[in-house]
Parts: sequence; C-alpha cells; structure tokens
Amino acid sequence: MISLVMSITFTALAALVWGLLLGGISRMVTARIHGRIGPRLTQNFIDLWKLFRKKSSIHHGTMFWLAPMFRVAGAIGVLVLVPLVVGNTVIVNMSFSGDLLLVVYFMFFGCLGMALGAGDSGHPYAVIAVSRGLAQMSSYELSFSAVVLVLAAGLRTLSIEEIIMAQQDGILSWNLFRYPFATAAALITLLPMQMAYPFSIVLAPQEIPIGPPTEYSSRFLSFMFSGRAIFGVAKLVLFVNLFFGGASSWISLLFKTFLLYMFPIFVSTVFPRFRTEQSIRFLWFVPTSLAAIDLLRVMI
Amino acid sequence: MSTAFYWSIAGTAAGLVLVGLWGILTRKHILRIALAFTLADTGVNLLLVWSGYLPGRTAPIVDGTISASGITSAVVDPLPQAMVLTSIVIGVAVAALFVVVGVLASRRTGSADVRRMKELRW
Amino acid sequence: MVVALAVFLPLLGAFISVWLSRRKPRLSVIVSRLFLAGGLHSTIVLSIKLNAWSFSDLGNSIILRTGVGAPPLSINLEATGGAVIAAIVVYVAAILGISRLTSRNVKTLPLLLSLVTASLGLLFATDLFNSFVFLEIGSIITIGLTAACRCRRRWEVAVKVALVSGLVTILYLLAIVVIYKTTGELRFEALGMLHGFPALLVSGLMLTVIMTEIKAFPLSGWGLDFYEGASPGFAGVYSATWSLAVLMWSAGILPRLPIPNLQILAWIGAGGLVLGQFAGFRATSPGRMMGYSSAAYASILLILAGTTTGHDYLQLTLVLMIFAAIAKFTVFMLADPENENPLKSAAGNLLLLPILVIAGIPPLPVFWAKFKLLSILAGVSPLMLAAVVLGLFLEAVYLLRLWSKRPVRFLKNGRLVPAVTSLLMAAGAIWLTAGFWRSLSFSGSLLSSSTLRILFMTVFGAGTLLTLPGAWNRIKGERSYWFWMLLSGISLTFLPMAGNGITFYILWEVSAFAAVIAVSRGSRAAAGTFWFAVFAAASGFLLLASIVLSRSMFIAPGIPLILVAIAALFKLGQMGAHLWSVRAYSAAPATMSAFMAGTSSKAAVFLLVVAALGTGAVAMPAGSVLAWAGVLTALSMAVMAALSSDYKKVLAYASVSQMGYILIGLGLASVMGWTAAIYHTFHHFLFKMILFLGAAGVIFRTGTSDYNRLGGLIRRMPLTFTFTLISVIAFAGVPPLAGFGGKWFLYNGLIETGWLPIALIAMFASVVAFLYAFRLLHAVFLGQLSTVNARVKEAPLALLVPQGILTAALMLFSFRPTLFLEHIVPAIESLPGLKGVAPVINGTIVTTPLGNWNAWAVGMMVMGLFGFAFVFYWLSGKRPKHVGQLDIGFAGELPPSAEEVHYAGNFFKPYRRALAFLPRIHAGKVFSGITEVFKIAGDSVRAIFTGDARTYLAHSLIFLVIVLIYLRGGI
Amino acid sequence: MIRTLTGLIIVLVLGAVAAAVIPEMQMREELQGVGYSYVSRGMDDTGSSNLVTAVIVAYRGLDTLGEVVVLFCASTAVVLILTLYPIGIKASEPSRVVAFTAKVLPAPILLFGVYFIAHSHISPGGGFPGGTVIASVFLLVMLGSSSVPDGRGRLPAIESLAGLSFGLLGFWGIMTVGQFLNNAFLGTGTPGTIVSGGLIPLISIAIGAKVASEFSGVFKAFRNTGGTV
Repeated sequence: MISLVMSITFTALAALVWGLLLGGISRMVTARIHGRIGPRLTQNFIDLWKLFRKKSSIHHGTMFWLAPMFRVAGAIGVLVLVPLVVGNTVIVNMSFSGDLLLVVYFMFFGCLGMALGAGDSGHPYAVIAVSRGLAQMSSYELSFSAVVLVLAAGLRTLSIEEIIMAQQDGILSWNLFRYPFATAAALITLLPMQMAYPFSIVLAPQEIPIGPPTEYSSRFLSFMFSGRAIFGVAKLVLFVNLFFGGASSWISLLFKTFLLYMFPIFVSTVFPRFRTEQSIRFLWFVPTSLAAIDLLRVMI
Repeated sequence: MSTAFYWSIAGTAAGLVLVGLWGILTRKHILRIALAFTLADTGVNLLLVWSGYLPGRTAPIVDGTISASGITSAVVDPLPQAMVLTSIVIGVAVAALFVVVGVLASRRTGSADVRRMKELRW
Repeated sequence: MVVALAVFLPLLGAFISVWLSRRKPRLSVIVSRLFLAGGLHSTIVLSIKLNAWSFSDLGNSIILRTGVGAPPLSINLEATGGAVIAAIVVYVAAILGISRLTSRNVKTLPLLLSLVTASLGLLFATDLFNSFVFLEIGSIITIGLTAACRCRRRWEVAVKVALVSGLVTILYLLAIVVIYKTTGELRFEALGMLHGFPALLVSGLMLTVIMTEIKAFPLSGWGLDFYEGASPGFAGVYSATWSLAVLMWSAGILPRLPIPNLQILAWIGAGGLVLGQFAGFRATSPGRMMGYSSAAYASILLILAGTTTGHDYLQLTLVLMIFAAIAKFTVFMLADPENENPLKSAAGNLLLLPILVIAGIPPLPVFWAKFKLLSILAGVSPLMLAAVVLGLFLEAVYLLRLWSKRPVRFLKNGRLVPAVTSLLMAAGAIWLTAGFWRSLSFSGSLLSSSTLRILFMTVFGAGTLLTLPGAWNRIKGERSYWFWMLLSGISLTFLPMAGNGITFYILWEVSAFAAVIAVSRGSRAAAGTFWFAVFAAASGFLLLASIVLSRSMFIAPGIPLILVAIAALFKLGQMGAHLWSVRAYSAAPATMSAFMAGTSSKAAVFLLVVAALGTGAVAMPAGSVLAWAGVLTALSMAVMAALSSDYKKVLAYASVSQMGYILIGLGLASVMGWTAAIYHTFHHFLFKMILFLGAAGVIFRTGTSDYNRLGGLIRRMPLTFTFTLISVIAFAGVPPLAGFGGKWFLYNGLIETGWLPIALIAMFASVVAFLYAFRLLHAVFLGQLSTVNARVKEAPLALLVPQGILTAALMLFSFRPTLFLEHIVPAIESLPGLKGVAPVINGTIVTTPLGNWNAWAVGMMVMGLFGFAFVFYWLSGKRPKHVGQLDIGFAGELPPSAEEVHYAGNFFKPYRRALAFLPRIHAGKVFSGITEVFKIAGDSVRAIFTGDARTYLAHSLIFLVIVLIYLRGGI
Repeated sequence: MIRTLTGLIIVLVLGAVAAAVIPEMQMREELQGVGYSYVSRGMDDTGSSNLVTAVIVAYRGLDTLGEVVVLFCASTAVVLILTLYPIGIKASEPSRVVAFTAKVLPAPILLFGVYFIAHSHISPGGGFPGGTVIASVFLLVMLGSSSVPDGRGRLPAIESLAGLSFGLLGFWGIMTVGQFLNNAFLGTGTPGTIVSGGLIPLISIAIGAKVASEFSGVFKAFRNTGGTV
C-alpha cells in the first residue's frame, strides 16, 4: 500500500516535471519558429511556483472550487492507469486495474471537472469555450474510438500491457507499422487532445482576455496548470504504449514522448485555426476514414 | 287464362318495384322520392298478394257459398292477405312520416333537392 | 307471463303516457319510469330464471306463446339468455336516458317507451314477418325522435334515415315474399328450408338488409351521418336500445342464412373493418367517430358469424355488443347538450373508461371477447387476423384521439349516468375476468431464471415505491395521478410473475394505459398523451397478435417474434417511436416521467428477454437488426438531447438513447452482451430515476423546465445538484461510477462478436452523451442564478429521500459492482442458447477475454487522489471568499442581468452547424408521412360516403347486386 | 348522368334477377304450408268465419299489435314534429258543397265504419279499415269548418284507452291460458254470428278505435299547425 502511494507520488511528480519541461521546450521552439527568442526553459516552473505561492482570495462556488481537484485527480489517474516502462516491476502503479477502455473513459473525468468549474464561474465565455471543447472532444473521440477498436480487435485484447507486449518483436511489430492508418488517425486526434492548432478552438476564448483560466487565478490556476502538464504526459505515454512499441527503459520513454510531443508543436506553428464546425467536421471524417481502413482490414 | 294473369301480376309488381327503385336512385325532389317509394311499396304489396294467389279461388271468408268441409280447395291463402294489410298500414305510416319530415326538411334547407342535404358526409 | 311483462309493460306505459303527457307531464315521466322499472324487474327475473349471468348457457330460453295455436301458425317470443341480458341493457339505458330525452319535450315519452318494446320484441323475435313489424317500429321512432331534437342538422338526418329504412322495408318484404312463396312459413327456421335460386336471392336480400340495418361498412353511410347529426342524447339511447337490439337480432339471423360457405361473412366483415376504420381514422367529428366505431362492431359481428358457432358465438356477440352499447351510451350521455358541438365538450376523463371499453383494453369486458375472437381467427386465417388487428388498432387510434382532444369541462349534473354505466362496465370487467381467471397464470414461468425475475421485480417495485411520494407534489395544472401511477406500477411489478402470454398481456396493457391516464393528468399533457396512447395501443395490438398467433407457447419464432420485437421497440421508444416517449416524458407530470423513463421502460426489456428466451431464438439473425436499431437510436437521440433545451426533453431523449445500448446488448445474444444489457438496465433504472426525480424537484420549485430560465440552482438546491451530478457522471460512463461498467461489457461483447461498426457508433454515441450531460448540469445548476429563482427552496423531501436512497445504491454498486455481478452473471450464464464466454469474477476484479476491470481499485484510487488534492488544497493557507454571481471578469464591462449572462440556449451551436450537411430526418415527419398515407387511404375510402342519401341507397343496392353475383358464382 | 347510369344499371341487373327468379315461383294449385292449416283449422280454432281476420287478430295477433304500435308511433311522431315545427298552411274557408257534405255524410259513414269493425270476424272488414273509415268522418267534419280543433281534445284519451285495452286483452290471454293475445279462452261461439270468434270483436273494436283516433290526431295536427303559423 505504502509502496503504491510512493510509486504514484513519484510518477506524478516526474510527470509534472517532464510536462513542464516539455511545455518550456515547446514555448522555446515556437518562439524560434516565429523568429523570437522566447522564454527560458524553466519559465513554466517559475510560473507554477509563483502561482502556487499566491493565495486565491475569491472563488465562485463549490464546483468552481472543486474543479482543479478534478483536474489533478483526473490527470494523475490516467497516468497511473497506464504502464510506463515495460518490464519495470517497481513502478507499475494501477496499470492492472483496468484496460484501455477504462483509460479512455477516465480521460473524461478531468475534462468534466474543468467544465463544471468553468460553468460554476458564471462566466458565459468560459462556458462557450467548454461547449466548443466538448463538441470537438466528442468529434475526435469518434476517430479515437475507431483506433481503439482497431487495436482491440486486431490484437484481441484491451489490456494496454498486452498491447505493448505484442509490439516487442522489433520495430516492425509496432502498431505504427502494423496499423499505419489507425496510427495516422490517432496522431491527428493527438492534435486536438493537446489543444494544438488548427484545433485550438478551446483556447480561443482565452485570447479575448476572458475564459476559463481567467476566472481562475493564483493557486487555483497552479493546480490546473500542473494538472494539464501531467495529463499531457499521460496522453503521450499512452500513445507511445499504443503505437510506438512502448518504452523498454526510462530513457526510451522520455525520448519517445519527447518526439511525440514535438509533433503537435510543429503542426501547430504552421497551421492557422479552424472554425469550430470545420474542426468538428474534419475530425469526423478525415481521421475516422483513415482508421476505418484499418478497421476494415481487421474485420476482414 | 289464370296462368297468364298470374305471370302478368308478377311482372307488373316486379316492374313497379324496379321503377320505384329507379326513381329512388335518380330523382332529386324529395317528394318524388317519396312517391317512388310508395310505388315500390305498392309493387311489393302486390307481390305479397300474388304469392298467395291460387287459380280460381275466392276470398278466405266462410259464408254461404263455401262449405266448411271443402274450404281448403275453395279459398286462397289468408296469410299473405293478412301480411299485405299490415304492410300497407306500415307503408302509410312511413309515408306520412316521410312526407312530414321531407316537407319540413325542404322548408329548412330552402330546397326540396336531396342533393342539398349533404352537409353531413365523410 | 314474465316475458310478456318485460316486452309489453313499456308499451302499456306508452299508451298511457300519450294521454298523460298532455295533462300531467311530470306525472307521466314518473309513471313511465315505473313501467320501465317494472319491465326491468321482469327482465332481471328472467335472467335469473335462465341463469344467464354465468354467460355460459346463453341458449336456454323461456318461450311466450301468442295468439292461437302454436308456431308456425302463431308467433312465439323466445327470451334466450343472451337476449335477456341485452334486454336489461336496453332497460337500463332507457331509464337512464329518459330524463335527457324528455327534458325538453315530454311528448317524446311514448316514442321512447315504444322503442323499448320494439327493441325487446326484436330481441325475442322468432318470426320473420314479426321481426319486420318491430323493425318498422324502430325505424319510425328513430326518424321521429331524430326530427324532434333540436340539432341543427336533424332534418337531413331524418330524411336519410327515412330513405334508408324505406329501402330496407322494400328489400325485406321482397325476401319475405320469396321465403313464404317457397317454404310456406315465416319462422326463422324457414331460412334453412330454402334451396337453389330462392336461397341465393334471400341470402343476398337478407344480408343487404342486415348490413344496412347494423351499419356495417360499406353500408354504414347513413349510420355515420345519424351519429354525427342526431342529438347526443338520442344517439346514446338509440345505440344502447335499438341498435343493440338490431345487432342481436342480426346475430340470430346471420348464421341461419342459406349461404353455403358462411366464412364469406367473415371476409366481408374483415374487409369492411379495415376499410371502414381507415375511413374512421379521418373522422373529425366525435359523433362520426362513434359512428365508425359502431360500424366496426357491425363488422366484428359479421366476422363472428363467419367464423364461430354455437356457444362461442352467442357468448362473444353478447359480450361485445352489450358492453360496446353501454360504453357508447355513456360517451353520448357525457356530451353537453347545451354545447354547439356537443360531444366535443364531453365531460373530461369520465370519457376515458367507455372509450377504453370500446377499444377493448384489458381487463375491461370487451377485451376478453376480442381476445377470444382473435385467438379463433389465428386458427382461421392469419390474413384475416392481420386485417382485424389493423382495423381494431385504427379504431383505437381515433377513439383515443376523441378522448385526448376533449376540453376538460364537467357537466354540472348528470353524473348519475356515468356512475351507473361505469359501475356496469366495471362489474362486467370483474365478472369476465373472474370467468377467465383460470386461464391466467402467475407462476412466473415465462422467465426461468428467478434471479432475473427478482431483479426485474425489484426494479419495478422499487421504482414505483420511490416515485410514489413525489406524486403528491403537484405543480399548478396537474391533477392527482398517484393512483394511476401506482396501478401502473403494481401491474408492472407482477409482470415478471406472469406465467403465460395472456396474463403478461393484461398486466402489460393495464400498466400502459394506467400510465396513459397518469400522463394525461399533467398540466400540458394534451400534446404528449395522444401519441403515447397510440403507441401503447400499437404495441399492445402487436403483442396480442403475436400471442394469439403463437398459441400454446408465449412467443413462437417467426412472425410472432418479429411482432413482439416491434412491440418492444415501440415501448422502448426506439427507431422513431421516440416520438411518443419524448413527448410523453416531457408532457407528463414530472414524477410520472421518472416512473416511465426509469421504471416502466424496463418492461420492454423484460419482454425482449422473455421473447428471446421463450423462442429459443436468442441467436436470432434479427439480433443484428436489433443492435443496429439500438445503436442508431442511441446516436441520433444523443445528438437530439445535446441540441434541445428543455430539461425534461433532454432527459427523455437521453432515456431513449440509453435504451439503445440495452438493445445492442440483447441483440448480441452472447453472455457478455446480455450481461451488459442487464447491467445497464439496472443501472439505467438507478440513475435515470435520480435524474428525473431531480428534474421533478427543479420543476416543482421553479415551475419551468426551460434551460434558458433555469441556471445557478446549485446555490439553492445543493442536494439535488449533488444527486444529479453523481447520476450524470454515472450515465456518461465516466469511471469510477457505475455507468462505465455497462459500456465496458458492451464493448467487450461487441469486439468479441466482431461487430466493430456498431461498437464504433456506440462509442461515439456515448461521447455525445457527455455533451448533453454537461449541458444539463450547466444549464440547470451552474451558470447564473436567475432572479426569478433567487428564492426557490431545496426540493421537497418526498423527492430528495428517494434520490438519496437511489444515489446510495448507485454509489454502492459503482464501487462494488461485483456485488451485483456475482448474482447476475451466473444467472445469465445459465440461460439457454447464449453464446460466448462469461466474464470471470474474482474478488473485486472482473476479467473478460479482452481485458479487466477492478472497479474497487479504480474507485479507491480516484477517491484517494481526489481526497489528496482536496486536503492538500484545503490545508494550504487561507480560504478564498465566495463572491457574488455577477462578480466576473467581463472585459471591463459591468455584466448585465443574470438572465442575460447565463449561457444555456443555443449550446453546441457549432455542432448544429457541423451537422447541417445531414438531411433532416424527423421521426415526426416519418410518422406524419405514415399518417398521411393512412389519411389518403381513409380519404379515398370515405369518399364513397358522399352525404347524398341516394348514394347510400345505391350502396345497398350495389352491394346486393355484387353479393348475388358472388353467390351465384359469376354472371 | 353517372347517377342515372348507375341507377339504370342497378335496376337492370335487379330486373334480370327478377326475370330469373320469378319463373322459379311456379303458380301452385293447392294451399301449402301454414296457409293450408289456417284455412283448414281457422274456424275451429278462432271461431271467426273471416279467415283473414282470424290470421290478423288471432293467430298473428302479435303482428297486429306491432302494426298498431307502428301507426301509434308514426302518428305520435307526426304530431310531435308538427307541434314543434309547424308547417304553416292556412286553413281556407270550406266551399259550400264541402260544408254541406260535411253535415250530411258523417252519420252514415260513421255507421258504416262501426259496422265494418263489428262484423270484421264474419264478413270482409276489420279494425283497420273500419278505423280509417271513422277517421275519414273526422276529416270530413274538419274540412267542413275553418275552425281549429281544440288542442286538449279527447282524442289522446281515446287513443290511450284503445291501446291499453288492446294490450290488456293480450295480458288477459296470458293470465287465463298462458298465451299472449289468445282469443279463444272465452269460447269461440258459433261461427258466422256476431257474438263469436272469442275476443276477436273486442280486439277489432280496440284496433278500430285506436286507428281512428290516430288518424284523426294526425289530421288534427295538420290543421293545428295550419292555424298557428
């Protein structure tokens, strides 16, 4: 029990650090592509520390208050449900308590909390953002579901552990090569998951300087910040496990997640933003059709 | 002779009924329809009487000319006559009522044309 | 002696009253009543002597000889058991109707009394010519009393009745001429002595006469006009006296007709029933609807004459005709004579009982006869059965429309009539149900697994009990409905105990129509009730048809199974049938919606389970059809729910959508699929009840279910919010709460079977569920609290306590689903015919071939993480202050009113825009399309009733010609 | 046009039917069925030498009672309707011929009517024709004057009484021999004499009175409405 708690704590902290680092890198890379110098690599740590030290003095209601907890709990939950390193028996966390379906559905937990908090803030634009975000989420979940089905039906398992195990016979056994179309679809869905352009419509209301994070300040915001960082890492790990053969060591995990993280960053710096309904339609049709090709293969 | 009489009555009666039915189906004036009915009714009554007809016999009333013993070969069937009496009275009753209703109906609708009386339909 | 008194006492009264009514009008009414009472007494004495009340020896009779000598010379009146019971109805109707008929003119008394004598004479008649005389009396009185009323269109009606009865007179006399000429006598038996051409002619003539007199389609034109145009008072008395007598008389003649193959009568009846009821479907005037219904009963009489004989025939005709007569009488008597369009003002819900009686809803008396008739028809010809079922359904539809359209207005006086007749109908129901008691069974043998039986009974019983307290909190405009809800719930609770098809059907229908009534008592029920009732009737008739077709088994494979599946889909609101469920759920009183969505919709699941098992057809190829139906409904309804902005409507759509998952699970026909279905059934019950009860509380306190006028209620109704939140998380399928389990089993089953496209759509639908789930929480409880609702209180305890109980159960089963699964899985595994492997339960872990799920661990982890974050935050420094709801960053502006800031309408607008490429398929449009087809059919059928009296005469004559040609076997 | 054609077709087809069926109804030479029994037993059973009356009043008395009721109902209905909704024909002053005839003829006609009724069982005649004859007296008298008959006349009383007595005579039969409208329980007397035929003369009288009063009532109703509107 204690070892489990320690393992989870370690994983969460490590993911937080890694997430913040990746965030810093992304800010740097983006700045370079834009031709700016950009912030320091540690800027995110500084921001988080600053926010955490400041005390929130107002809140808008119970759900508003609870939303950051939802966010953090949801993010760590996803993280600990996913196996990290193949063969590592020390840090296994809760990865045997559920399968891929559980992880996919549990990803909603944090989103729901966020959405509820935004709703409770009483701010109409916050809710507009939520409405867009949910609409888009439901759209990319369609193709992501297709991908999940391809994996589950193709490998005859829903267990992430077994999915990883099935990819251990060299690089060609990776699902990336076994199911290239599904992987492509999954990579496309990774973009909206990471709120990258051209699917960054949830962020749009933030740019008019009102939106979910605006009502949240200081310590509330620091929670959301860290939740988002951990959640991002959790998703990356999940993708690595599903398509890129999992990680045989910590180094490989860091390396693979880093590469994967760069993908949305590169895409988002060169693409403009979709309108919401364009995004929705794109996500309905393009990645789903890709995944459908593999789905058909699996079925036949 | 009596055979010809027999068939001619039948033919007349049937003809009356048919003419009456034709009138019922094609006339528009409500009192003409009533008349057509009476015509058909008369035809039917005639048929009723005809159905009891026996050649060369007299009315089924026992009086001096008929002996009680030979009565069965002397008189016609009394039942159709009884029935026709009833039928005539009923015909009269229905006709009276029909005329009253028809007259009042044409007063109310302003016309004796049955085609005007189809507010209720479908 | 008694027979003579029964028949002729009213006549003596008539002779007296013709004089007395001019001198002492009041006295004459009293005297007439006395005479009628005397006659009634005599008929009752007769009925006791004949032991008619057992409804089993209806052929027994007491004979009154008249005149001199014996038949065939003289005429007998024969009081058979059936005729005597009909005579009692005649008397009761006359006694009850007398005040209505004479209220304006006491001089109608002799006519009314003579009508009673004529009716009894006809009922007891044994002689053709004698019948003719009585028929004429009836016609004359009908004409006279029609013309004497003060309805606007009395003359038209009187002329039409007169013309038709004139024609009937002629045709009948022609028949008598032929009969007498050929056989030499006039008793009914003479009909049997005919041979050859006269037989043919007489058959044609008599059939035309009878069908015109009983107003069987297509010779019913005049009858329709009569019921529409005559005064409701007289139409009522007419239908329960004269019309009843004519029907019973015809019932006596029809089997004696010298037709070689009597079954042709049944075909004429069945065809007339379908076509006539298509026409009736289009009727708008209530009187006309009653006319069409009466044509339906005439057609049924023909069907009976063509297919049944002996005891069955006597019993069925009697039961059908007398109860329909009583019911029709009641309907007409409830009409307000002072109203311009009298039947439209008929007194509210009192109208329902007679209408349900006519429509033949169990356990009301007519049902038993219709059931027996259908069982007989199932053995004669499935085509005829289909025709009859369709006809009866169409009849039920317009009758229900008649009921649902009435404005609610009670007669000031005249409650006596409905009271007495309702008593009669109820007594009939009890009496007949008792008679059929032995055919019912409560052994529960339809579903062999006692675990599942107990599960369903728990759902039904608990659902009823938990919604019941809420039924006392009614908002303005709702009338008391708890009784009907309770009735519906009790029948549901016994549903799993049903041991055979008929028992099941009765419980099913009682529950459905009790629910219809309960819904109709909502404040804005008019819109929802009608379609609800129509679909309830449709699924009822389908079920009934499949039961009679299946004979000994409950459900046989093949067509009966398909019918049952459609019935269940209707009940579940799937595949376009959501039309009713959405309307009804949103129109019903709020607690009633909870009951229906949470509890009674599970009856259809039960039906499907039973049907699939009973036929051994669990591995049916139709399974994939079922699954596709389910998944498409799940998706489309989820989208509808996300896009609509009415609290109850959203819940309604959501309910239908969730039912889709259950269908998929059942369609899988594997252990995994069924586990998913049963699991979801139970949990859907839990969380949908919580949701709807929460909605009931909100609506009860705020009086609205419009998203735009709600919002911010978390501050006023925190408990309701908490319960709703938990159930929303549960049904959205977010772990760690229970909804996830159902989906997990379902996808496991789908992947196992290889139905990937269905799995994909189902997954998508479940994500869309997330949309409306959030929208619901936000629009009602979050956002800005409107000033109107600033002072609302927490929901009443009667709603909160059940929600609390349900939430506790939900939480328990969320964290320890194995408590539930370890009973259910073995039960499902033991069912015959299911394929696939069962999930393995090991402690708190559930394992399938594909994956595993440890709800307890996940739950503990989430609670731990959440608790940790919470405590961490709580302990770290000072608490923030709660600010007012409008203290938000608003781009430097002052936010306007809360109502304007609250964003609830037009939610997911981009979604709507993204969907714009789809063709809009409205179920409403589909059904109005079907309705349109029906309407066109109805219009083309009823075009023959041109309103011209001569057309009606032509109908009779054309019919005569056709029958003659048919009987001759060609031209 | 269509209507005429349809009518013609229907009538033609029915005519064909008639043409087919009538030749099947061959003329008989002898009485058959119940007709034979009526003729052979009628006088013994009923004591009436007029066999038609025997059938009408005795054997098939029930039909006749019904027939009376038909007439009763029709007249009640006509009177009722005309009272409620008057037609509005003005009564014109009678011509002198009519007025004179109306003074002279009533008595003989009345006598004839009474004879008709009273001898119905022994000679051609009967309650119905007799009653009609008597009613014609009433009509004649009414035509002979332009006055409107009194609305509260005795006609309804006669109507009531006649009807009641017919009905009660029927019940008398039940109470004595258990057969409704039986005429023979008092003994049938010698056929051919006035006092014979059991109850037949009594019933005939009742019928006559009934029919006369009914028809008179109808005539009166027409005249009544003529005056009021």
